[in-house]
Formats: sequence, structure tokens, C-alpha cells
Amino acid sequence: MLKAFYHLLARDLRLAFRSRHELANPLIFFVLVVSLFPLAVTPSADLLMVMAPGVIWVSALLSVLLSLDRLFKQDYEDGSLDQLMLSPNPLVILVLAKVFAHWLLTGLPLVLIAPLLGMFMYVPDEAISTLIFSLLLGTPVLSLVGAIGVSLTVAVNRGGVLLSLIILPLYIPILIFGANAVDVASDGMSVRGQLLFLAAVLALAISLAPLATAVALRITASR
Amino acid sequence: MFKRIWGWIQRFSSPKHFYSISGKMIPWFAISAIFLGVYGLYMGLFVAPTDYQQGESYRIIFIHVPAAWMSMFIYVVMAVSAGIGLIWQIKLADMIAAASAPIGAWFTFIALVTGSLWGKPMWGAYWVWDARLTSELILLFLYFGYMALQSSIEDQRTADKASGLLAIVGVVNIPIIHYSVQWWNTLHQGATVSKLDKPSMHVDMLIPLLVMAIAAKLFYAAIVLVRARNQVLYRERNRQWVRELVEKL
Amino acid sequence: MIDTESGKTALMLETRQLECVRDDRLLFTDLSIKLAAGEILQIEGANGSGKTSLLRILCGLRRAEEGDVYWQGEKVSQVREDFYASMVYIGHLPCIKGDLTTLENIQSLLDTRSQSAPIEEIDEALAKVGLAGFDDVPSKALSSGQRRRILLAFLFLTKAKLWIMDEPLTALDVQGVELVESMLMEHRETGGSAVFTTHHGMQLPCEMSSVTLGKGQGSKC
Amino acid sequence: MAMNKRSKRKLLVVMVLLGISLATVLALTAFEENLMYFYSPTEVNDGTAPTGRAIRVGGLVVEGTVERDSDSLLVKFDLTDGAENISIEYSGILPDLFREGQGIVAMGKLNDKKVFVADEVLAKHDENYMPPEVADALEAAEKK
Repeated sequence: MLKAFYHLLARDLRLAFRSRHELANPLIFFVLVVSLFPLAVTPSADLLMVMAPGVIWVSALLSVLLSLDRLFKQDYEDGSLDQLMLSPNPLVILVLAKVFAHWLLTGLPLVLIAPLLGMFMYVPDEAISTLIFSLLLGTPVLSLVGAIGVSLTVAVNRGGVLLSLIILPLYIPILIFGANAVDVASDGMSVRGQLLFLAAVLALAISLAPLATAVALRITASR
Repeated sequence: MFKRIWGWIQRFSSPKHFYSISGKMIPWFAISAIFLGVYGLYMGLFVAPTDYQQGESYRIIFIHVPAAWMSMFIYVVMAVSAGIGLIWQIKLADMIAAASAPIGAWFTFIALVTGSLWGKPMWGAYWVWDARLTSELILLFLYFGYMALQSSIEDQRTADKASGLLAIVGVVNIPIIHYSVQWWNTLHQGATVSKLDKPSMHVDMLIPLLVMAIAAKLFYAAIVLVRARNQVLYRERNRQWVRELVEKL
Repeated sequence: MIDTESGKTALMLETRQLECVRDDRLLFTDLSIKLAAGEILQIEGANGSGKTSLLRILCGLRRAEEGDVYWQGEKVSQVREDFYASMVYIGHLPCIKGDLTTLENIQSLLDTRSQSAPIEEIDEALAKVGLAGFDDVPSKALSSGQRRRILLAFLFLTKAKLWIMDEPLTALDVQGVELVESMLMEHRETGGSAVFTTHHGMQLPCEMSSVTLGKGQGSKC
Repeated sequence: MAMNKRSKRKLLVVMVLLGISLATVLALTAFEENLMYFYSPTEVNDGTAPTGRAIRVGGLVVEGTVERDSDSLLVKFDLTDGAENISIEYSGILPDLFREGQGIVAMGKLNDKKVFVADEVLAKHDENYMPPEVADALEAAEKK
């Protein structure tokens, strides 16, 4: 089972690195959207500081959402998904491998670049670590929950808008707690509660989302 | 024993049987819904005493509160019947789920509109990011997602199963969303103390409210049966019994 | 039913009263198929008669409206893992990643089945399908016929007892068709069985059963 | 393949259950944290409560401290948890149940002079039906 996990993870990472230009797209999108705000609103430090947690989190959320297509679309179109479903290994494990690969390729880069964007948006130094931690706990949930949505919509033509419609409401708790943690940390207060909550949602998502995704994939394959 | 119950369930849930049974049930639900609705509205709008704080404007709760209750109730009904359809392959359950979604969305919409109308005298603004209104708004999005997914998948069985799974995922998420919004709200502006938070409500106000709530449930039962019957006819249009039925008309 | 002594007549795949509905259309009903070891079954029928749907039902990707599929006498849903270890499905999609080399494609397909093969064996299989020397070429540089041949090499390497193939001759040239035919014969000789669809009409120098789908009814000829 | 199908499935079920219980434990721990930013007067005076940030304080209104401004809605009163007192300023209509000796929860910010400027004051019925957060605060103060 572990072997199957590892092999699929390695395959997805290898595939991603073979088309490196696509790899950077979500990251560039993230930076781009965040830098639109100072241009659209005003570059005043006071205002940006207030908006920063929300802006960074919303941008991260949209960036993950746009990259979700990568999870199953190609495998669906070239038939590899059928082969995955005919594997003697539990589909849940394979789903986990694919989601983990997706997070390594989109979520993790966002986490790593976030301090830079925090600086752009005048996030106080003491809140930067909270920004990183909240994204570290929150972005995997975005990939996990997103996987359910993609596997439901992968067979739908032009499913992009549909995907956002069904997934964004489910992202709200992560957005609330993630952004709030950064906000509270900027005031130098303890954010243990928020981070614990994000960790709780992460644990729940790891246990249940792959199951739901596996069921969703079976439904989609039943065409 | 188990087999017998299972057989009974399957017989009852066969579309043909459902069609004839529901046809007899609808008038009863519809008539009692209308009767109770009119009675409840009359009691609520004219008989119930004026509130000591909010005056007459509180009377909107006789529509707002039952609608809000229904919006959540229908979502749960939808998720449960979708789950039954998904696990036991009962087509009727899928049809009930699909038939419920638009009704639930309408109740949610009514709850939102009446909530913001009520907000004007209470908070001085039509829209306030109050925890309840926000939760209702997100619930409306969940309904939209369900309906969008249901209508964008061509194959009916696949559409039922896919949107059914989404409804179940949504129902797992509702408590998390609800808690998050509530917590976010208390943090930003303090819990709004609304009339209903207090355990006691004057009995003359409570009775019309409960009557309206029951009327709303009956109304839902009637409409969902009508809609599910339409679904049955449409989906079974190639079957013998539907053809015979149509020929009789 | 199952004759374990000779092995050749052992029942592999069976369907009982299968019914399939797609987009509110009844494709076939009451379809019962029996496939013994060493037997090759051809599914025939017009476009849209449900050939692909039947194959997807057989390998468990799609759920039948009614009826069940049995593997060696047991419901497939009960013995999914055994079934998937001894069955290989090749759909009409290529399953090939353009960014991976031929060798990597084969290895990742085998990995999915929790199988592995030594390099020499893979090279041998590639030589067999006429892809010798292509092992480190990115698959996007290959023609579609060559990509189908990668799948044939994979098919050969799985050593699966049952092959389920949807239009295996798609994109193949004359030699390719001959290759598939000889592979099927060899497979049959070793006690393997196969189900496939084709509208090219394959002529195998052996007994071949066939099932024709159409007009809402499946009938075994 | 060392494991057969049944033990694999069992392992998965166990993992899922473990994950859910971990989530529950984490969530319960999170709820124990001060997610609502609720502080007692003692915590305000010893500096645990932050200034200039929306927080909530709870306790009993000290008898004889309520001063109403004659030409505005401004009200000043003291709040106690039995150990320490803080002063609260509030401008607005107080709930009907607001009385001296009453248990209340106030939302607002601490200013630099350690005066709590409330935006909202919620009253509770009587001391016997205090909200759990007030009761906890009182209890904690008594132990000190």
C-alpha cells in the first residue's frame, strides 16, 4: 500500500517537473492577485495592514482553486484514471497520493512565498510565522476538499465555474480561521486556538475527504 | 424478517406505486397546509400581541423563522435521502432529493429577504453581517452548488449520485461552517441578542409561530410530492405503465 | 461448473441477467455471458449499442442497472482485489503520458497494478511489439499507433489471465493487427481468456464466441 | 503484498477513526483556548488582557458604582469577579435586565488607562443563571 502511494506520488511529481512552466503558474497568480490590492485600493500601510490577512488568504484560496484541475483532469482525459481505479490497491490511498502531490506542487510553494507577500502588505514581523503556520495547516485542506469537487466535475465540459460554485462555500471555515489567526497575531495575541482549529479541520479532512473523493471518482467513472 | 421489510421498502419505493400513493396524499397535505397557513398568518399578523420592544415589525418572524427552519430541515432531508439513494440504490430517494433542492433554496431565499427586511427596523440597515444571515447566505450557496451540479451532468443516474455525494459532504460541513461563522461573528460585533434567544416567548406569539412552522412543513410535503411525481413521470417516460397512463388522458 | 482438473474449461467470467441503461435508454437487458479459461469472446454491435458500457461493467468501472458480474464463481464486488490482480482493461483511451518516456509509462502502468518487471523483460516486450530502442523516447514524440503498441507491451507484461479490450485495433497498421492476433492466440494457448470489441472484424484461426448487442437486446449467438 | 484485503480494509477503518478522534481532540482543545477573547477583571488588571483590541469581559456589576451622565447616554460602572474590580464605560441603551449586582458580559476595548470602553453590554437573568464563562471567571478568581 505504501509502495503504491509512493509510486503514484513519484509519477505525479515527475510529470509536473517535466512541464515546469505550468508548475509556476499558481504561484505567479498568487503573487499577482495580492499585488493588485495595493494598486486598486491605496498603498497606505495602515489600510493594507488591516486587509493583509484577508487578501493573502483569499488569493491563496483562489490560486489553489485554479490549480485543482491538475489533480484529475489529465488522468481522466487520457484514461489513466480508469487504470487507477482498476488497481488492486485501495483507491483511497491512491487519492491521498495524488492530493499530496498536488499540495507539494501548489500549496507548499504558496506557504514558502507567503512571507514575501506579508512584507508587501506590511504584515507585522510577529505575525509572519502565524501566516506561514496557518497556510501550512490550511492549504492541505484546500487540496483535500477540492479533490472531492474536481472528481465530481471532471467529466463535465467547462466545469471550471461549476467547480468554484460547489467548492468555495466549503472553503469558508478555513478562510475565516486562517485569516483571523494572522489578524489576531498582528495584535500580538495568542493564536493557539485558531491554529488548533485549523489542525482539527485538517485531521478531519485527511480522514474523510479521500473517502468521499474515491466514491466521487467511482461515480464519475460510471459513465 | 429483514427480507420482508426490504421487500416492502422496495415495493413502496417503486416509482409506479409511489405515483399512485402520492397522488392520494397530496390533496391532504395541500389542504391542511393552506388551512393552517391562513390561520397561522391571521393569528400572527392580527391577533398576537404587539412586542414591547420591536412593536409591529417583529411580526415578520411568523414568516422568517419558519422559512429559516425549513431551509435547514430541507437540506438535511435532501442529504439523508441522497445518502439512501447512494447506498441502497433506491431511485425514489434520489428523486426526492432532487425535488427538494429548489424548494429548500426558495425557503432559504425567503428567510434571507425577510431577515433583511426585519434588519431594517432592528439594526437600521437591510443587510448586516449577522451570524444567522451569513449562515443562511452560505446555505443558499450550497443549494445552488447542488442544483448546478445536478443540472450539468447529462446522465440522470450519474447526476443523482454526484450531487447526492455533494449534499452529504455539505451536511458534514454545515456544523463547521455554522460554528465558524458564529465565532467569526461574535468576534467582530458581538452576538446579536435576538428575541428568540430568550427561552421564553409569550404564548400568544408562540402558538401562531408553531402553527406557521407546521404549515410550512405540510406545504413542503405537498410540493415535494408534486415535484417528485413529475420526476417519476419524466424519468420513467419510456416504461409501459407511464405510456398507459398517458394514453388514458 | 468449475472443472479444476483440466483448467482449460474452468469458468472465468460470468454475467447473470445484466441490464444496462444509459441516458434513459435501455441498451441491453437479461444479458448472460459465460467465459471459460482459454476462451475468446468478441462483442459485436452497432455504434451506441453499449459495447463500451458492457466492457466497463465487466471490469467494474460501471455499475449495471440490474444483474451482477462473477469472477470465478464469486461476485466481483466481493473479490475485487483478486479480480483486479488477474484482469487487465485497455480502453479506447491511450493511458499514456506524453511527458514520460516509453519505459516510464510502462513502469508507472505496472506500478498501478503493484507489479514490477526487470528491465530485460520490458525490453523484450518492447521488442516484441516493435518498439525496440524507443524505451527512453518521450511518448509525445511517438505516433498514436506506437502509443497503442506501448499498451500492448504493458498488456503482455501484466501476465493477467483475463484481457478486456475496447477496440484494440484502433490506430494500428496491418502488422499491428497481426501482432494483436498473434498475442491473443498465444494468450489463449496459455489458458488466458479475453473479451474485446471491434468493428474491424478480427479473424482468429481459432474458435471464437461472440455476442451481438443491439435493438435493446443482447443475444448470444 | 503482505496484507490481505480484509486486514487492509481494517487498517483503513482504524486510520479513519483515529483521524476523526484526533480531529475531535484538537477541536476540543481549540474550544478551551480563549477563542472568544473573554477575560475576567483579574486578568484585565494583571495585564493578561490586551489593550486596544476587541475583547469581552464578564463579571458582576458592583453595587453603588453605576453613574449615569445627565445629558448623554454615557454610563460608568465597576465590574468585579470577587477578587478585582475594573471600570467600564458604555454609551448606549442598557438592557432592561441591567441592574447593580447583576452578572453581565461586555464587548469592547481596553484603553490605555485600563478603562474598558464597551460597545455592547449583555445582561444575564440573575447570578444563579450566569453564563458559563462568567461562572468560570468567578470561580477562578476565588481560587486565587
